[in-house]
Amino acid sequence: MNDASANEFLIVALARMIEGCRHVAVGNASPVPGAAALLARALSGDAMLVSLLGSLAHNPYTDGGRELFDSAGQGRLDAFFLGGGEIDGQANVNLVAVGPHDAPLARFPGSFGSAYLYFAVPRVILFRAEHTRRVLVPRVSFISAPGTSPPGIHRSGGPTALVTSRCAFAFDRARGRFRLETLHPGHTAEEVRAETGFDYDSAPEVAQTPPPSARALELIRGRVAGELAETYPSFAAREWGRAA
Amino acid sequence: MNDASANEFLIVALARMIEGCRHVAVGNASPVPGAAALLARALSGDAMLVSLLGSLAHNPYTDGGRELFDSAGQGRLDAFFLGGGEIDGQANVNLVAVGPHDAPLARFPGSFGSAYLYFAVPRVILFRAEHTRRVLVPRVSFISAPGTSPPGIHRSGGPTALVTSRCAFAFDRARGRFRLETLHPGHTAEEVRAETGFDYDSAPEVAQTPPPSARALELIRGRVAGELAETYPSFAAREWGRAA
Amino acid sequence: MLYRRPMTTARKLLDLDALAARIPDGAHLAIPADYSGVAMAATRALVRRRARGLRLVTVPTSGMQADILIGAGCVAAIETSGVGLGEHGLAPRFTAAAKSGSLHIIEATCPAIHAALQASEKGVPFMPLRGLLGSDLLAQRPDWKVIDNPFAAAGDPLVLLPAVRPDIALFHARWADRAGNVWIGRRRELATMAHAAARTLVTVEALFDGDLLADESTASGTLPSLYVSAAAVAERGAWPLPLPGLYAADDAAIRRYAQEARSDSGFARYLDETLRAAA
Amino acid sequence: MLYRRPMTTARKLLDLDALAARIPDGAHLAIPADYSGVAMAATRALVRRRARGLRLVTVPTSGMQADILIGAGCVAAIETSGVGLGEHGLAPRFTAAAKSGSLHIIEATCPAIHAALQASEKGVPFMPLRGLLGSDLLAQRPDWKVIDNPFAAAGDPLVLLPAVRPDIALFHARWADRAGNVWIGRRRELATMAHAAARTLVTVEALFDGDLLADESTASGTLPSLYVSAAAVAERGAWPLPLPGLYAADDAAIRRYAQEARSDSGFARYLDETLRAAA
Repeated sequence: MNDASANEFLIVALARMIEGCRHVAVGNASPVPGAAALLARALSGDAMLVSLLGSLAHNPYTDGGRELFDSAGQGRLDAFFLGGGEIDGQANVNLVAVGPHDAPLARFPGSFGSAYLYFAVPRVILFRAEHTRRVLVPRVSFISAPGTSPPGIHRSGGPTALVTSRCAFAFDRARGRFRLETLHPGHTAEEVRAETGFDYDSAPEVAQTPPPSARALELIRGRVAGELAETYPSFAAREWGRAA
Repeated sequence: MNDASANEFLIVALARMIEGCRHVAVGNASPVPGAAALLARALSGDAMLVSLLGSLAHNPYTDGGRELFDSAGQGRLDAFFLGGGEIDGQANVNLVAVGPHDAPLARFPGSFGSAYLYFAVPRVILFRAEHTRRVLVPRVSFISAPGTSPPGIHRSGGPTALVTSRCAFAFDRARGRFRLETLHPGHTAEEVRAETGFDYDSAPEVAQTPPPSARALELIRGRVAGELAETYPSFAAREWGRAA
Repeated sequence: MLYRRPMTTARKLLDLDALAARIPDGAHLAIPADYSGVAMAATRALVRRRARGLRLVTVPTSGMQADILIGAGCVAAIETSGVGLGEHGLAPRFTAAAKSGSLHIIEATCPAIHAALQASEKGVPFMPLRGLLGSDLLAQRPDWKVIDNPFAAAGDPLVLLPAVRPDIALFHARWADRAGNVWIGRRRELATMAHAAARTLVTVEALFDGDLLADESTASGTLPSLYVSAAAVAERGAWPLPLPGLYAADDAAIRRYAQEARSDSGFARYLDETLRAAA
Repeated sequence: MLYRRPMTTARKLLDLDALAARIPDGAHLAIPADYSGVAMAATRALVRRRARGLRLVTVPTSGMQADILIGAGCVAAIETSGVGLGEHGLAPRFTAAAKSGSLHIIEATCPAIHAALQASEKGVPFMPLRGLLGSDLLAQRPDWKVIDNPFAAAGDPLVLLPAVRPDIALFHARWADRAGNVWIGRRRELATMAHAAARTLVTVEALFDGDLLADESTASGTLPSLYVSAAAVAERGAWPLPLPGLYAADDAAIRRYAQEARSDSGFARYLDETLRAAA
C-alpha cells in the first residue's frame, strides 16, 4: 500500500466502479463520491460527463433541479452514488429515521432523490464509510428506496455495489443479496462478518481491494482537489489544504 | 364615421372587448387581433400585459412554447383571440377540414391551441372577417374546439363574442347561442340574417358598433403600427406603409 | 480550474450533408415552429438526398419546412397542430396532400404536443391535459385516453396523452461550442425536444469560440452537449425563415414560395431552382 | 420601438419587512434548495415578525433556512426531500423537532416535488412518476395514488402525485428590473416554483437598470414579471448561503450556526444575536 489517506483510498475504489460510464451524477453532501466521479472523468481523458449537484463548473444542467431526474428517466444517466443512514442485506436504504416516524430514535435528513434514482439509474453505487451493525442492519426501519422490486414493477436501475471503510460488496439483483468482493488493506473477512448486521455471500478467498495507483493519487491531489473545492470547500481544505 | 379603414375599424372593435384584462395573448397569423391587443395595451396606459406569438419585443414568455398554455392553465391569461375555418351557432370552431378527414373538400392549417385554450381562457373572442354562409355554418364539419361543454366537464373558459366584418355577436354560454349585439356602419340586421348560416338571437333594435375614436386611430397608426410590424411586416406595410 | 470540457468537436461537428445523412428514411423527426429556429438548409439537404418516409412531429406547428418536405415526397406522416405559411396563407403542398389523401395527418393541438414531449422528457408513459373533451380531435386520436381523474370525488374526465419520443430532433440555432453545447436562448421548446428525442441534430450559424456553459449569461440559454449528437455550421441556415434575435424572415422569398407552390409545376420549378442554387 | 414596458416598480418594489409582511401566518410557502438562491435576509425578517404556522415545501430540499424557521417556531409542517446542512452535517433544529414530534414532516423525494409543482404549472390535477413503489414513502403519503398505467397491456403500476400549489414562492436572485422581471440564470426550478405558486416574492441583490427582457443574453435567464408579485432589494440577501455565480457560502458562519444550534440555548443565543444585528 502507498501513502493514500483513507478517503483517497475510497475515492479510488469508487472511481473504479464507474469506469466506462458516459455520464455520472453525484448528489448532495457527497464529497468522496464527488471526488471519485471527478477522478474517473480525469482518468477517462474527459470522455465521461460528470454532474455534481451544487456545482456550477462541474454540472452541465441548465434546466433546473428536475433535469438530473429527467435525464435519468430518459436513460441518459449511467451511474449515481447513494448513501444511507441504514442499509440492509436486500440493499434497502433508509435516509429518513430509525423508529416510529412521529417519534424517531434517530432522524436523518430525508430520502432526497433515492426513491426515484434507485429505479432509474443502471448502476447505483452505495457508499457509506461507517461499517458497523448500527448502519448495516438486518432490516432498515424505513425504506426510502427498495433494493429490489418484484416482477411487473417498471425498473431499469438499481444497486450494483456497496463500498464501506472496510470492504466492497457486489449486489446480486436476482438473488437480492450482497457478496463480499474485496477487503481493503488491514481488514479481514472475520472482522467484516462481525461488524455487518446482515447476512451476505462470500468467496472462500476474498481478494484485496487494489491500492490507488501513483497516477490516480497525483490526479486526486492536483486536478480533482481543485475541482472539488468549488462544491466542498471544507472537505478539500481538510483533506488537501485546498481552497476553491 | 371617420376615415378608419375596414381593418382599423375591426382592430378597435376587438380592442374594446378586452378592455380591463390584465393579460391578453394572441396566436399565430393574427394581425388584426394582434393590433387590437397592442391598442388595448396602449389605451390601458400599459397596465395590460400582451403576449404576441412569434414576437420577441412583445412577448414576456421565456419558458418556451408551452408557457402560453401553462400560464392559461394557471389562470394567468384573461383573454385570447380565435379564428375559424368554420364557426357554428353553438360556437363550435373548425380549424381542420370540411368533409371527410381523409379526403376533405377544404383543408385548413389545423387546430393550433384551440382545443385547450377554449377551455382555459375566460374570455375567448372569435374573430373572422369573412361573414358568409360558407364560414358561419349550421354545424361545423369538424370540431377543433367545442363552444360549450356539458356539466361535469372541467372548464373555466370559453367564447364570449364573435366579431366579423359585418357585426358583433355576444355568446350566451348557458343558452349556447349567439346574440347579435351591434352592426358595423353600413350593414343591416337583414343582411346579417341572410349571410349567417346559423340561427341566433337578436334584439328588435340592434345598436351600431361605435366608430374608432381619434385617439385610438392615432395610436393605431403610430405606436401600434410600429409594434406590429415586427411580427406582421406584410400586414403593417400594406395597411400603414410601415416597415419593422 | 484545471478542468477543460471534452474536446469532442471532431466527433460531433459534421458538414451539412453528413448531418442530413444521419436522418434515415422512415425516421420519426421532431421539427420546431417557425419562430424557434428551423433548420431550412438541412431541410434542403434532406430533399437533395431524397429522404423518404419521414414521420414528422411539428413542435407544435410548422410552415414552409413541412410544406417543402411534403411536396418533395419525403414525408409519410405528420403529427401537427397546424401547418401554414403565416401571413402568406395556407401551406400549398400540405393542403394538396391533405386533399388527395396521400399524407397521413395526425391531428393534434399545441399543448398536447408540448405535454407529450414532456412525458418523454420525464420518462413517464403519459401526461394528463385539460380541455379536448367534446372535440373531434379525440375521435382522430385513439391513442389519447380519457380517464376519470383519480383525485376527484365525483367523475371528472380528463385526457391522458402517451409520451412522444422522436427518433431525432432537428433545429437551427445561433451557436454551438467545441464541446457540442448549443445556445438556444429563450427557445426552450428546443430543449424539451432534445430531451425527449433519442438523438438531436443541430445546425448553427457559427461556432462559438469558448465554453457556452462557462458564463452565466450564455449558460442560461444553453442546451448541454449531453443531448446533442451532432452539429453542422450552416450560415443563415434558417433562411428564408427567421432566426429570431439575429435575422428576420425573408418575406419576399416566402411570398414567392407561396405563389409557386400553388401548382405542382410551380413547386417542381421552385424545388429545382432551390436545389441547384444550394448544390 | 415605441413601447416601454410598464413602470410598475412603485407597486412591486417593497422594503424587506414589507415583503416579509406579505407572507401571512399559516401560508403554504415554497422555498428553494441551498444552491438556488435562498432568501435568508427575508427569512430573518420572517423570524423578526414572529411568523407562525408556516407550511413549508422545500424545492426539493432545504438547509439552514428551514432549520432557523423551525427553531424559531415559525413552522407547523414541512414537505421535504431532505433538510441538512450539507458539509456541516445534520440540521439540528429540524432533527430535534422531528424527534420530539413537534413538527409535521411530510416525506417526499426530489423528483416528486419537482413533478407536483409542474402539475400546478401545467394546470393539471396530477403528474405520474416512475419509481417509489415498495418504498415506505408511499405509506407516508396517502395523497399519492397508485394506478395501473392505462397505456400498458398488462398491469403496470405507477404513482400519481397530486399537484402542489403553494400560496407563495420565496427566493433570492441577482436582479429585478423596474418592471418586475427577475433574473434567475439557469436556476429554472425558481421559474417552476413561481409558475406553480399563486404569488411569488423575491429578494434581489440589486435593481437592474434596464429591461431584462430586451436583450437575449439576459432574457433567457429571466422570470417575467407576470409571475412576480413583489420584490425587495437585499444586498447579500442569501448570506450566509451562497448566491451561485456571485458569492460563495460563508463557511465559517454556517459552521458556527451548526455548532450553536445543537442546543436550545445555543440556538436561542444565535437567533438573538442575528436578529439584533439585522435590526
